[in-house]
Amino acid sequence: MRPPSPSIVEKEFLYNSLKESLRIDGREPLEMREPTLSFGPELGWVECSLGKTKVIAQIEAKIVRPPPERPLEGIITIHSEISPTASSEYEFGRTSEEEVTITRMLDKVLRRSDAIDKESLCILANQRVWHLRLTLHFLADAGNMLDCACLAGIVALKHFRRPEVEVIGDEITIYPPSERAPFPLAIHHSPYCFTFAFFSDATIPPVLDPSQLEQRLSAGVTSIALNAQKEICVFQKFGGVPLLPKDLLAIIDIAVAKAQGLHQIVENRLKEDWSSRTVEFR
Amino acid sequence: MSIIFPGESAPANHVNLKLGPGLLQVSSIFNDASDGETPRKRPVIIATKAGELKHSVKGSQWWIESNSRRYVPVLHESVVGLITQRLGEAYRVDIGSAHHASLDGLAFEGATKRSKPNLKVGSLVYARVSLAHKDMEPELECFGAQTHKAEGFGELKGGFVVKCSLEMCRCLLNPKHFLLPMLGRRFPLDAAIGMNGRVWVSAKNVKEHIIVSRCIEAVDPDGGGMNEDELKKFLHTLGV
Amino acid sequence: MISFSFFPLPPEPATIHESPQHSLHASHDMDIDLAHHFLHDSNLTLPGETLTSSHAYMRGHGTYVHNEEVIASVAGTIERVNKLVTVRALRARYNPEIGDLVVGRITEVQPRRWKVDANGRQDAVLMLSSVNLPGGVQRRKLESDELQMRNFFEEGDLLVAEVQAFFSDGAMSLHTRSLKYGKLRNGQLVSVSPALIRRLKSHFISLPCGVDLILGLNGYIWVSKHVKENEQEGEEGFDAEAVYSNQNDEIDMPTRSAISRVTNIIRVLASHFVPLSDTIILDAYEWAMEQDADVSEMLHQDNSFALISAVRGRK
Amino acid sequence: MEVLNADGYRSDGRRQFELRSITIDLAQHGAADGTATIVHGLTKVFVSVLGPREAKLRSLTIHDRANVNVEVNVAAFSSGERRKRAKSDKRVLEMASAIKSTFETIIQTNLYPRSQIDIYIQIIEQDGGLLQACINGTTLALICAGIPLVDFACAVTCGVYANSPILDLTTLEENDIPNMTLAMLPKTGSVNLTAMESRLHVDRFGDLFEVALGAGRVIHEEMKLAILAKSRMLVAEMKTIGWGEKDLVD
Repeated sequence: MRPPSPSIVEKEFLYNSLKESLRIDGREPLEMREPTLSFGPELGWVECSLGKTKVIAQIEAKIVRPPPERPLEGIITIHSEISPTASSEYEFGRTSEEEVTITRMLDKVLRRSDAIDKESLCILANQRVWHLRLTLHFLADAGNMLDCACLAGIVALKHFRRPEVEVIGDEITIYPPSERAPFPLAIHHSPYCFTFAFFSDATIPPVLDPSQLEQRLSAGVTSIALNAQKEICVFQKFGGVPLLPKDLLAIIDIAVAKAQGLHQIVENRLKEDWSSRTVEFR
Repeated sequence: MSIIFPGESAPANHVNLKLGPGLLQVSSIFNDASDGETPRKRPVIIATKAGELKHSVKGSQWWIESNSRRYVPVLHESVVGLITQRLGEAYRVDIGSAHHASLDGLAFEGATKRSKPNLKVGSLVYARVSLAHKDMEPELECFGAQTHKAEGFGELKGGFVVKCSLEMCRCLLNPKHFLLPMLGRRFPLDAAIGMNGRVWVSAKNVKEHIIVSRCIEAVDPDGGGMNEDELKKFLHTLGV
Repeated sequence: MISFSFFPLPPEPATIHESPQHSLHASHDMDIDLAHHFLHDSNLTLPGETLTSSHAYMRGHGTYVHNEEVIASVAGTIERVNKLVTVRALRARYNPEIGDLVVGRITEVQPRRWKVDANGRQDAVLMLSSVNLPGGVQRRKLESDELQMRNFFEEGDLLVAEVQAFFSDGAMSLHTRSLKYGKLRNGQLVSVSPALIRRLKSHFISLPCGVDLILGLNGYIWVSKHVKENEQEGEEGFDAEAVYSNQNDEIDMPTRSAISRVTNIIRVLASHFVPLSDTIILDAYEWAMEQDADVSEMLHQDNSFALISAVRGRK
Repeated sequence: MEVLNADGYRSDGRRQFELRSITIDLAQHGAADGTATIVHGLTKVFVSVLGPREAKLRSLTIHDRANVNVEVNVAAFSSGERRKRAKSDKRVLEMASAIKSTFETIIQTNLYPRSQIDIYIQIIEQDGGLLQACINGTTLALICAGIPLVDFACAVTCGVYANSPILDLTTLEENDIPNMTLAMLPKTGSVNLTAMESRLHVDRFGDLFEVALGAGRVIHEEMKLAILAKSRMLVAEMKTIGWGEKDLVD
């Protein structure tokens, strides 16, 4: 049973409160919910939550024979199915529009943007390469699962370590973590995604990281994925209220500022987790 | 306070026993070897929900206090409903239960064929459950059972609606609970508390609405679960 | 839902617009607004074009108001009637008005009502209370009628009716409570753009060549065998079997070829966007008879052009 | 592959800001309410619009506006090597949902409650600028169908090579340089759609938008000319065989 659209009371209240730049959960219009990242026992397992929106990302690696057309590159596949556990809006089997957007965005942000160096995943040209499989599980949708999923994906990739591999001639030996320290992935840059919700009433300012009610009552969202080096990997505004170029440039600048902050939070969290992990090796 | 789990039997027996939510009477065969007779069937009360077993002073009424979010309609309970569809005379209302309830166009105080309230899809109503049966769709009415007067029922305009757990609604309705009096001392406020986990709040300005909704979410056992002094500190941080 | 597709018609005269490469410069000094000066010579307009200020004029169909300006929302001709400005789209879905005569097809049978496809924005509704019931025109509706609705109309049936009212969301409510309305038989349906059918004194037309026409304002046209005056169901002799029977009468060959000839004429006229009226169809029919061209060849490119120029010549 | 050679020519002989040739055919096909074929260089798209009409699934209807439904079908032969795309190809589904949300704000859907507007897009040939052709084709087909729009939606692709913008890219250029598809509303000069999935520094966006909006206006001109030509032709047809006054009651 699809959740009913919001009531007129909620609609009017949200528009009035946003006109006074007040949000229901007390945030500033351009304030993102503080992400909480908790890491699992193995490396490459992270549970990322923005407020009540929660996504688990998990990476597995295995060695496979590369396809003939790309013998020198590793393979990265992303699996992101939204099940009804996230919210009753999603049904099994039927791909919802939200799932198409999220799946495509993950593909653009994590794969097409060459965030991970694929050549470094090659063990033995057209013999053996690493196949990284990133799986995302959507646990709760309290709005903006897109940013949460992208964040979980990139953090999992940065947190993952693959076993050390040695190649002599065409003989490959793989060292388990207990013998040799596992190897981090070669990451060129780490893109983060920021979603802004816009409203048909021009007097209402755009809102960063919309909650579920804001997302449902918005007249279109714009997503920008960029890294801390001010390079935009994805700029996606599909319809919604038309904007003047100067407004678009304005939210780009906001996203650039936010990217620095988020990058810092992620790096600190990773250091914290890494230091608490004792990886003993003989 | 005794916690009971589904399947456990409850020591409830009274001449005219009344069972509340979460308790079920089952007749189970007892081969009571002690008195050597043939096994007799003795009614046993077992719990079907996990929660705290409670009974009235005289022990005639027993029920289980548990928390959930899915509302099961109960006769004469007041609920906050959302109009989802208009079918000719009647409205279909979403009250968060398994089925949509139906609200007749004339079930309002002083409504006649000609003059009846014109509710739009998406408007909120405060209504009383007039029919609650497990095999039938629940029905609502917007007037008191005995007095047929509005008694606050009808369309809810303006204000804001907060979703919370069912136990929170029961606390809000309990006059001894600290939340509403504490807020009432700070600014005037009126609220329509639906037993179905939805509370309609109306205050003077937007800021106060937000404070009330955040407090309810903070005190909600499912949410922050704050007690009185934690809430005082929280209100302080909100600058009230 | 049964939908109609045309006999493969010759494409309309070339509507292909070519723009050779060199003329396309996105340089900033592109000031000659070619389309602009076209706009001024005719009263045509396009979506997004500002018509007037909203203080001077009231906005009608096909326009909207933004920042005190009346702006067109469809491509079509501008009509200014004293203080009201409207834009009539050249080709659009049927825009119903009360009293319009429409031809429709039953798509669904629902409790106490039928859903009718009348080329509108939504399916029209024909209430059981708005049809003539067998056994006298004034009979009250009985419970049993509700159970045997398919004896009157069922899915796929064609009917002619009149628009009597609109529902809150704009859907049409039809009625067939007059003897000239009801189920159609003994003929063929052809669908044209509603813009080609104008309001006439009577939309029931009898052509001398033994063919009857019903020009539905919604663009559905019924071409059928001519029914003589006396055979038509008289006022008192109202018997259900005749009105709601699904049985076609015997139609002889000449009438059949006349019907298909008229239908092809209508298709050719419509594909050239020629507005339809009985005079034009009759002129075309006489011309076609003189050529005694085979009916099926009428749709070929050269024949249809010949027909159009002939009809224009006779005007 | 050299995108722009020394004396400023691109691989297909165009200059930096030059658009490919545009061919628009607004002939009416079959029972659709509005049909349009648009060709940008070698990218050819056929769009047919049906509606507003009764929705097939009553569950999809919305009580206060029309439901816009877009379906994109890519012909297997449309690109270099034959490629049969699965029905659930995410890239095609994303393009369809992008077009749907682009036109949901432009079409005045509140005029047709509980009805459905179907937009079927058939991609016949593709050589870059696919989303651009689909959006321009859909605008034309909607106008031909007489469906009220707030404004035209004019789309163009633009890329950056050696720090300067380039317009209307072919597949080769699209695969080689960072690029973006942008749809704009000429009346207000506002942007309705941006779709970019390649890496580009923040500072490039300023003049990219400006040039793209300029190109959008030029494409707007071409579309206006095509529709006006058809409108004039239809009006002329109706005038020649006017109405006999006697049988007209108005």
